[in-house]
Amino acid sequence: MSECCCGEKDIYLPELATITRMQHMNETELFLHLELDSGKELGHMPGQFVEVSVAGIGEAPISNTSSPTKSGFDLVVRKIGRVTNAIHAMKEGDKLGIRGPLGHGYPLEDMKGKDLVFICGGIGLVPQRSLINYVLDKPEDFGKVAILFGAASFEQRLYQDQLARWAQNDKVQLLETIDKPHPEWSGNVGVVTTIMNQIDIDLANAISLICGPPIMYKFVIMSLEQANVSNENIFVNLERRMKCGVGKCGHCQINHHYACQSGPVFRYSDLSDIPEAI
Amino acid sequence: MSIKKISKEELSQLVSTLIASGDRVEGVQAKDDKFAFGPLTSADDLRLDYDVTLLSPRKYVLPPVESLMTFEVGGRYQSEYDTEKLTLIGVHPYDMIALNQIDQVFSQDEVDNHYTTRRKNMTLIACDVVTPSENVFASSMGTATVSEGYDILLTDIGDAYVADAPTEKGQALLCNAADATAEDLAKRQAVQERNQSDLNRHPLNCKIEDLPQLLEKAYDHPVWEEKAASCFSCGSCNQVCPTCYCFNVQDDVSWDLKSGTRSRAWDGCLLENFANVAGDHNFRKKRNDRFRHRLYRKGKYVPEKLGIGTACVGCGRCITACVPGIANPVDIYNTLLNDIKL
Amino acid sequence: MSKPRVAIFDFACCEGCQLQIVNLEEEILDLLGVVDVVEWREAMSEQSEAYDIAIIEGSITRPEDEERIKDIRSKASILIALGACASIGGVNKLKNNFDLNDVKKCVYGDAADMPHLETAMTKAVDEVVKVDFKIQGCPVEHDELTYVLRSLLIGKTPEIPDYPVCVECKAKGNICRWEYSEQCLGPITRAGCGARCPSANNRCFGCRGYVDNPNVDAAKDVFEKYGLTVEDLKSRMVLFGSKQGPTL
Amino acid sequence: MSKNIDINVKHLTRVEGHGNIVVNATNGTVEKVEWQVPEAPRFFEAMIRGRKYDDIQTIVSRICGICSISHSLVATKAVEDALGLEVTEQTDMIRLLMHFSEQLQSHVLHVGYLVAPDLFGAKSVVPLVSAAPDAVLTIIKAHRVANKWSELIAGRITHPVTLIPGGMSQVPSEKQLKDLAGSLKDIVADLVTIVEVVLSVADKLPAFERDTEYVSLGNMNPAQYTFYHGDIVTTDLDEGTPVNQWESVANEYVVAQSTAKWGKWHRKSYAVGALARYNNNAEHLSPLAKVVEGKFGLTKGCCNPFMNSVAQLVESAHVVEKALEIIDKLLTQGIKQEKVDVKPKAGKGYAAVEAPRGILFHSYEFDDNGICLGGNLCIPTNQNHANIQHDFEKYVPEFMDQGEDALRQGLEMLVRSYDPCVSCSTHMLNVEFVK
Ligand SMILES: Cc1cc2nc3c(=O)[nH]c(=O)nc-3n(C[C@H](O)[C@H](O)[C@H](O)COP(=O)(O)OP(=O)(O)OC[C@H]3O[C@@H](n4cnc5c(N)ncnc54)[C@H](O)[C@@H]3O)c2cc1C
Ligand code: SF4
Ligand code: SF4
Ligand code: SF4
Repeated sequence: MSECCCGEKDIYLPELATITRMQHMNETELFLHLELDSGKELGHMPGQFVEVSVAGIGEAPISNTSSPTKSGFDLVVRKIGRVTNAIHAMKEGDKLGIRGPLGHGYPLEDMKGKDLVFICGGIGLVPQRSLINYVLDKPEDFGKVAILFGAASFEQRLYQDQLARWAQNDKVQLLETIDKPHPEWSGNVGVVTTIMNQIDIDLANAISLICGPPIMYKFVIMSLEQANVSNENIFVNLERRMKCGVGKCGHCQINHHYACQSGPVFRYSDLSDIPEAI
Repeated sequence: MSIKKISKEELSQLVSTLIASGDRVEGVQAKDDKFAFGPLTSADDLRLDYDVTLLSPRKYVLPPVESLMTFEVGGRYQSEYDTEKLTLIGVHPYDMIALNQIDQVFSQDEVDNHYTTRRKNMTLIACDVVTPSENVFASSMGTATVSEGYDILLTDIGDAYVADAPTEKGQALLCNAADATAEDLAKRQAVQERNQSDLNRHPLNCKIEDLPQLLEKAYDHPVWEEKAASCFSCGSCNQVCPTCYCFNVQDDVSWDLKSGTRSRAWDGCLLENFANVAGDHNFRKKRNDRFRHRLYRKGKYVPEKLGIGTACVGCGRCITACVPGIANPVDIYNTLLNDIKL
Repeated sequence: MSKPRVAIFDFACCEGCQLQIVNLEEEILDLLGVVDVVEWREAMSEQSEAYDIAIIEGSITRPEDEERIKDIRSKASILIALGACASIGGVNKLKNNFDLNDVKKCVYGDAADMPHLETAMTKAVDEVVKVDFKIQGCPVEHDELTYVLRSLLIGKTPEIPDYPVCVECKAKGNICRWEYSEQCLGPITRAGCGARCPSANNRCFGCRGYVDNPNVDAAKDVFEKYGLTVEDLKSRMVLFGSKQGPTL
Repeated sequence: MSKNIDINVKHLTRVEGHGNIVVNATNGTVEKVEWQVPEAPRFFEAMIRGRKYDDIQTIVSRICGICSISHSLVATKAVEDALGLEVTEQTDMIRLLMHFSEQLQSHVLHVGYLVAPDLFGAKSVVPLVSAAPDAVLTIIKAHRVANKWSELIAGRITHPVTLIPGGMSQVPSEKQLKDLAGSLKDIVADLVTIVEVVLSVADKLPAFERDTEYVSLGNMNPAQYTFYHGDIVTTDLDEGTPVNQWESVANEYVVAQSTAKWGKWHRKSYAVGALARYNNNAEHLSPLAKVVEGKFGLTKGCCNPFMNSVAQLVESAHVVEKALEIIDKLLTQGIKQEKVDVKPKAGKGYAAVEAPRGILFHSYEFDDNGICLGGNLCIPTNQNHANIQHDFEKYVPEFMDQGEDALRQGLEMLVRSYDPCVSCSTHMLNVEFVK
């Protein structure tokens, strides 16, 4: 074994980043703001992700949730396994290994001037936030924005501060729903498809962006198709198991696509003939 | 450079010299009643008349387990590279083509420099097949002969080898050899032509270019369910395949609990948890989903990704390795061909 | 932070798994650098009531053992089953294939009724109390044992293979035992041993228990293909824990 | 000095398995002295019924993790005897190598890890690490070499995987044998160091003697110090007894204080183990073993049970030297993988080998298809139980004046010196003193 090689960059080698701010949003979700120790910006596009390393534990792919218009970058990590547990046990000032930005973000050029409809289930809001904030920071480039957010239960209504801030923006129509009724909740009850008819935007001419738990996609897409949205105007964000994040390890393959390379953001028309996608 | 000829004795001397140099030399040897690549300690052990090796030479470019980096808990990651020089002797054409494919995977888009470092330090001596194995179907896959990737290609013409050395590394080894005569080259061509038709224990009933199109229409065919019913999800078909390259990555710490190693190891898409994510959602939960995935990778996905003919090189290893006897790719493609019109 | 306190206990077994802890040799010193071993009857005289991690070897074969394991469980925050006997019952479970009175008579003859020879159906530890982690094998493997312990010490759930022995066997470049018609259980047995038995030209006996979802139907097909019966398969599968895993 | 004694050691530590010691004396009169074995009985003889001949060694190996090689070897021999299988000279030599590795492994473990703490007045080997680091590291090294040796030949340190009826599934390569020879030559010096360490505290071994019968393998032609071949011999008889008559030697019986069975032959009890082997075969020891013997002044006829640990050190030197001879021979004649072809047939077979802690007997019966109809196993520790009990009965009155603590410690050491493998016998040690 040796430490030298032929000069090319090691695509598996994380660089260090420091957690400069963190906030436990609830028992399972943790917000982190990170800055690269190199002082450089990550340089990501909305929709891209990073591989986060905790040395000794492993790596996990995590979406960038901040707009590249801000310095540093934000992650929201759900506590669900080894790496994510370990991240939850950290404190401000601790260091994480970061590889990225990785993957294919949203095709911003194709969205210019268009109305955007974000349909998010639970933690699916996290990757979308990077684009929402980007769009709101560049209002002249995009049309109106609708944000539909569905939570499984009242307790799981995350990101309330963020949602409240968006709601204040004139460009934004915010619609919320929870799956099960709750005494303190007077808003809409039902899965996210039940509020789609309340959107003020003409769906057929807008771009719809979906991110949420695996079972959500099929139903949302059915509703969009009923509203005459063409598959070219639907974008989905797909999660798969990933080990390398750079198209080598094979885990994230969806039929012939590698989610880490062609995705995680896909134009639905590129997937419609792909049985394993949705 | 012109094509050379080298007698069997001369080759044996060449191998002895390589071994004596102290550099790592590995080649095909007998293992019980089979053959395997392994460290060569004597030129006499080299068996270029073998039929097929148990494991493919992929184990040299992607070892079963390989350290990628060391780390200190809390930060500092340090890459690790394998820079040992290696001469590998006896790679069959189908395995050479498989290596060429993996080369492409690991050097396209983002370059995997762990892979390329190891690969650059290798000298590859290939050889045309002398004895067809019981399950080979390289002729069907267009992989019975090979024209690139090696440093030397040896063809057994009876009393000697014709040796083609397209690279400098290869030429350096053959600098003392005489040129092959027209007669030698004719003999070589005869061997290669024979192999192009005779390495075919399981003939495929279509052209390989037709496979993607066939598979396009075969996603819901009952054959997947039928075969996969007796699949152990043991991944043997993946492990022995020269073109499989998927891997897993794991961290382990040392006893000080402060430093450790991140390493990668062979994985396989047939294994139950290959596409499982946290929260226990498995994107290919059913045996037939995983079983189908492998055959699609070989016949459609990887060929499309790499722009090549096929990602199954017809070595037949998976046929031998599969205990329930269901892994034969030709068997499945031919079954589909019976039912599906191209 | 004080070092976690570890206690090692044995029930009905051959103590071969504890022996593997002794066999860590120099690494024992490393281990002792990061934990306090507070009780370990085979190697030391101290006994303790307070521990964080309890490592259990052996299967539960008597009513009084059930009480003892429940007591240990109540004191430990992490309980690890060490080896086949604790994890899946081990060869001790072969006893369950017979009537218990017959078993006693067979070994002790006329004296079979003496009270201290009382015995019950053999159970794996998790048939009596909750087990947090299992380290499989008869005996456990050095590398897996140390990996699991180190992982737990850094607060990580160890990644234990849930794939068959064939994976490791093939990676080793072995010739499959089925090529010689030997009844290898590798295709359904949990990996982690580096395919020890097939690598020594022997068949896999299944000492590590089965993968979570073994394809027993496929095993039946294979046994039939080789002219064997379901009874043959069953006889192989019960060797290291008759009640464990799928029923045939 | 206390005239009332109440010793009640439950689950004696630093032994393999579970055993209790109960001593009860009032006003200087011993009322109860008992060596109890409360190990959970495991019923191997019952469990092997219905299993095929080629599963037997795999099952019975699990009787004991420490002597799994001996159990596997004796079972394989007994199966071969029943099926009428002959093994080749090469197989025989490789098995001997395997067996020797276990003697070394077990002896170093017993003397180094289990007995040494007593001699140094420590509760375990752990405190010795800081008190005598060099000695401990030397012991660890010897143990590691022995384990690697077992792993090489048996495929695994504990519970061999290379033994099959009729032969060996795998044999070591010449290179592996050469490497093994290298490391064995290497540890000779370490063995000498260990001997010196034990010698420095040998005065802590109590001067206690009780004449008893010593039983082991022996009677070989040409004569040698045997662990694997030969007849059953005893210090009470001049001629050997064939192995297939072992049941008339062991005369097993069941007692209330033990889940393990007891045995007796010419006297009310007999002893097996390193000291028994030594007392029957000492003149055939290797040169280095004779040196060790001389250092401790050990002589044939010794009847101090505490000297068993010393005999183990003597044997450790012996097996290393003998193994080197075998490796030489194997390398000279060449080693190759041999094919084994077994046809099951009905029959009954008997075998004996010397486990590190004493002679071990197995016998099995099979039907035409090689299905086991039943078996009988007699484990060394069982054969020692009665002898330990009788040692206790003599030891307690002799050493009662030392007081309860010293007495307890002496009794614990006495049991440990037999290297009991109570998990074998089923398991062994607890001392109770009742007032
Ligand atoms: C493109 C992408 C973006 C993601 N963005 C976020 C995010 O912003 N916030 C968030 O909380 N989670 C996100 N996830 C999911 C997150 O990666 C997993 O929850 C995480 O990998 C679980 O790792 P673990 O070690 O904690 O869990 P374990 O269950 O212990 O995971 C073990 C191994 O399984 C693999 N694995 C398990 N689950 C997943 C998974 N869902 N995706 C990929 N690999 C997995 C990993 O290789 C991991 O090393 C994203 C996943 C992908 C693919
Ligand atoms: S799929 Fe089978 S035949 Fe094809 S290359 Fe892989 S192992 Fe060889
Ligand atoms: S080798 Fe056969 S049984 Fe094993 S995973 Fe492949 S197809 Fe399934
Ligand atoms: S020998 Fe056993 S473990 Fe190895 S591949 Fe064959 S069936 Fe699997």
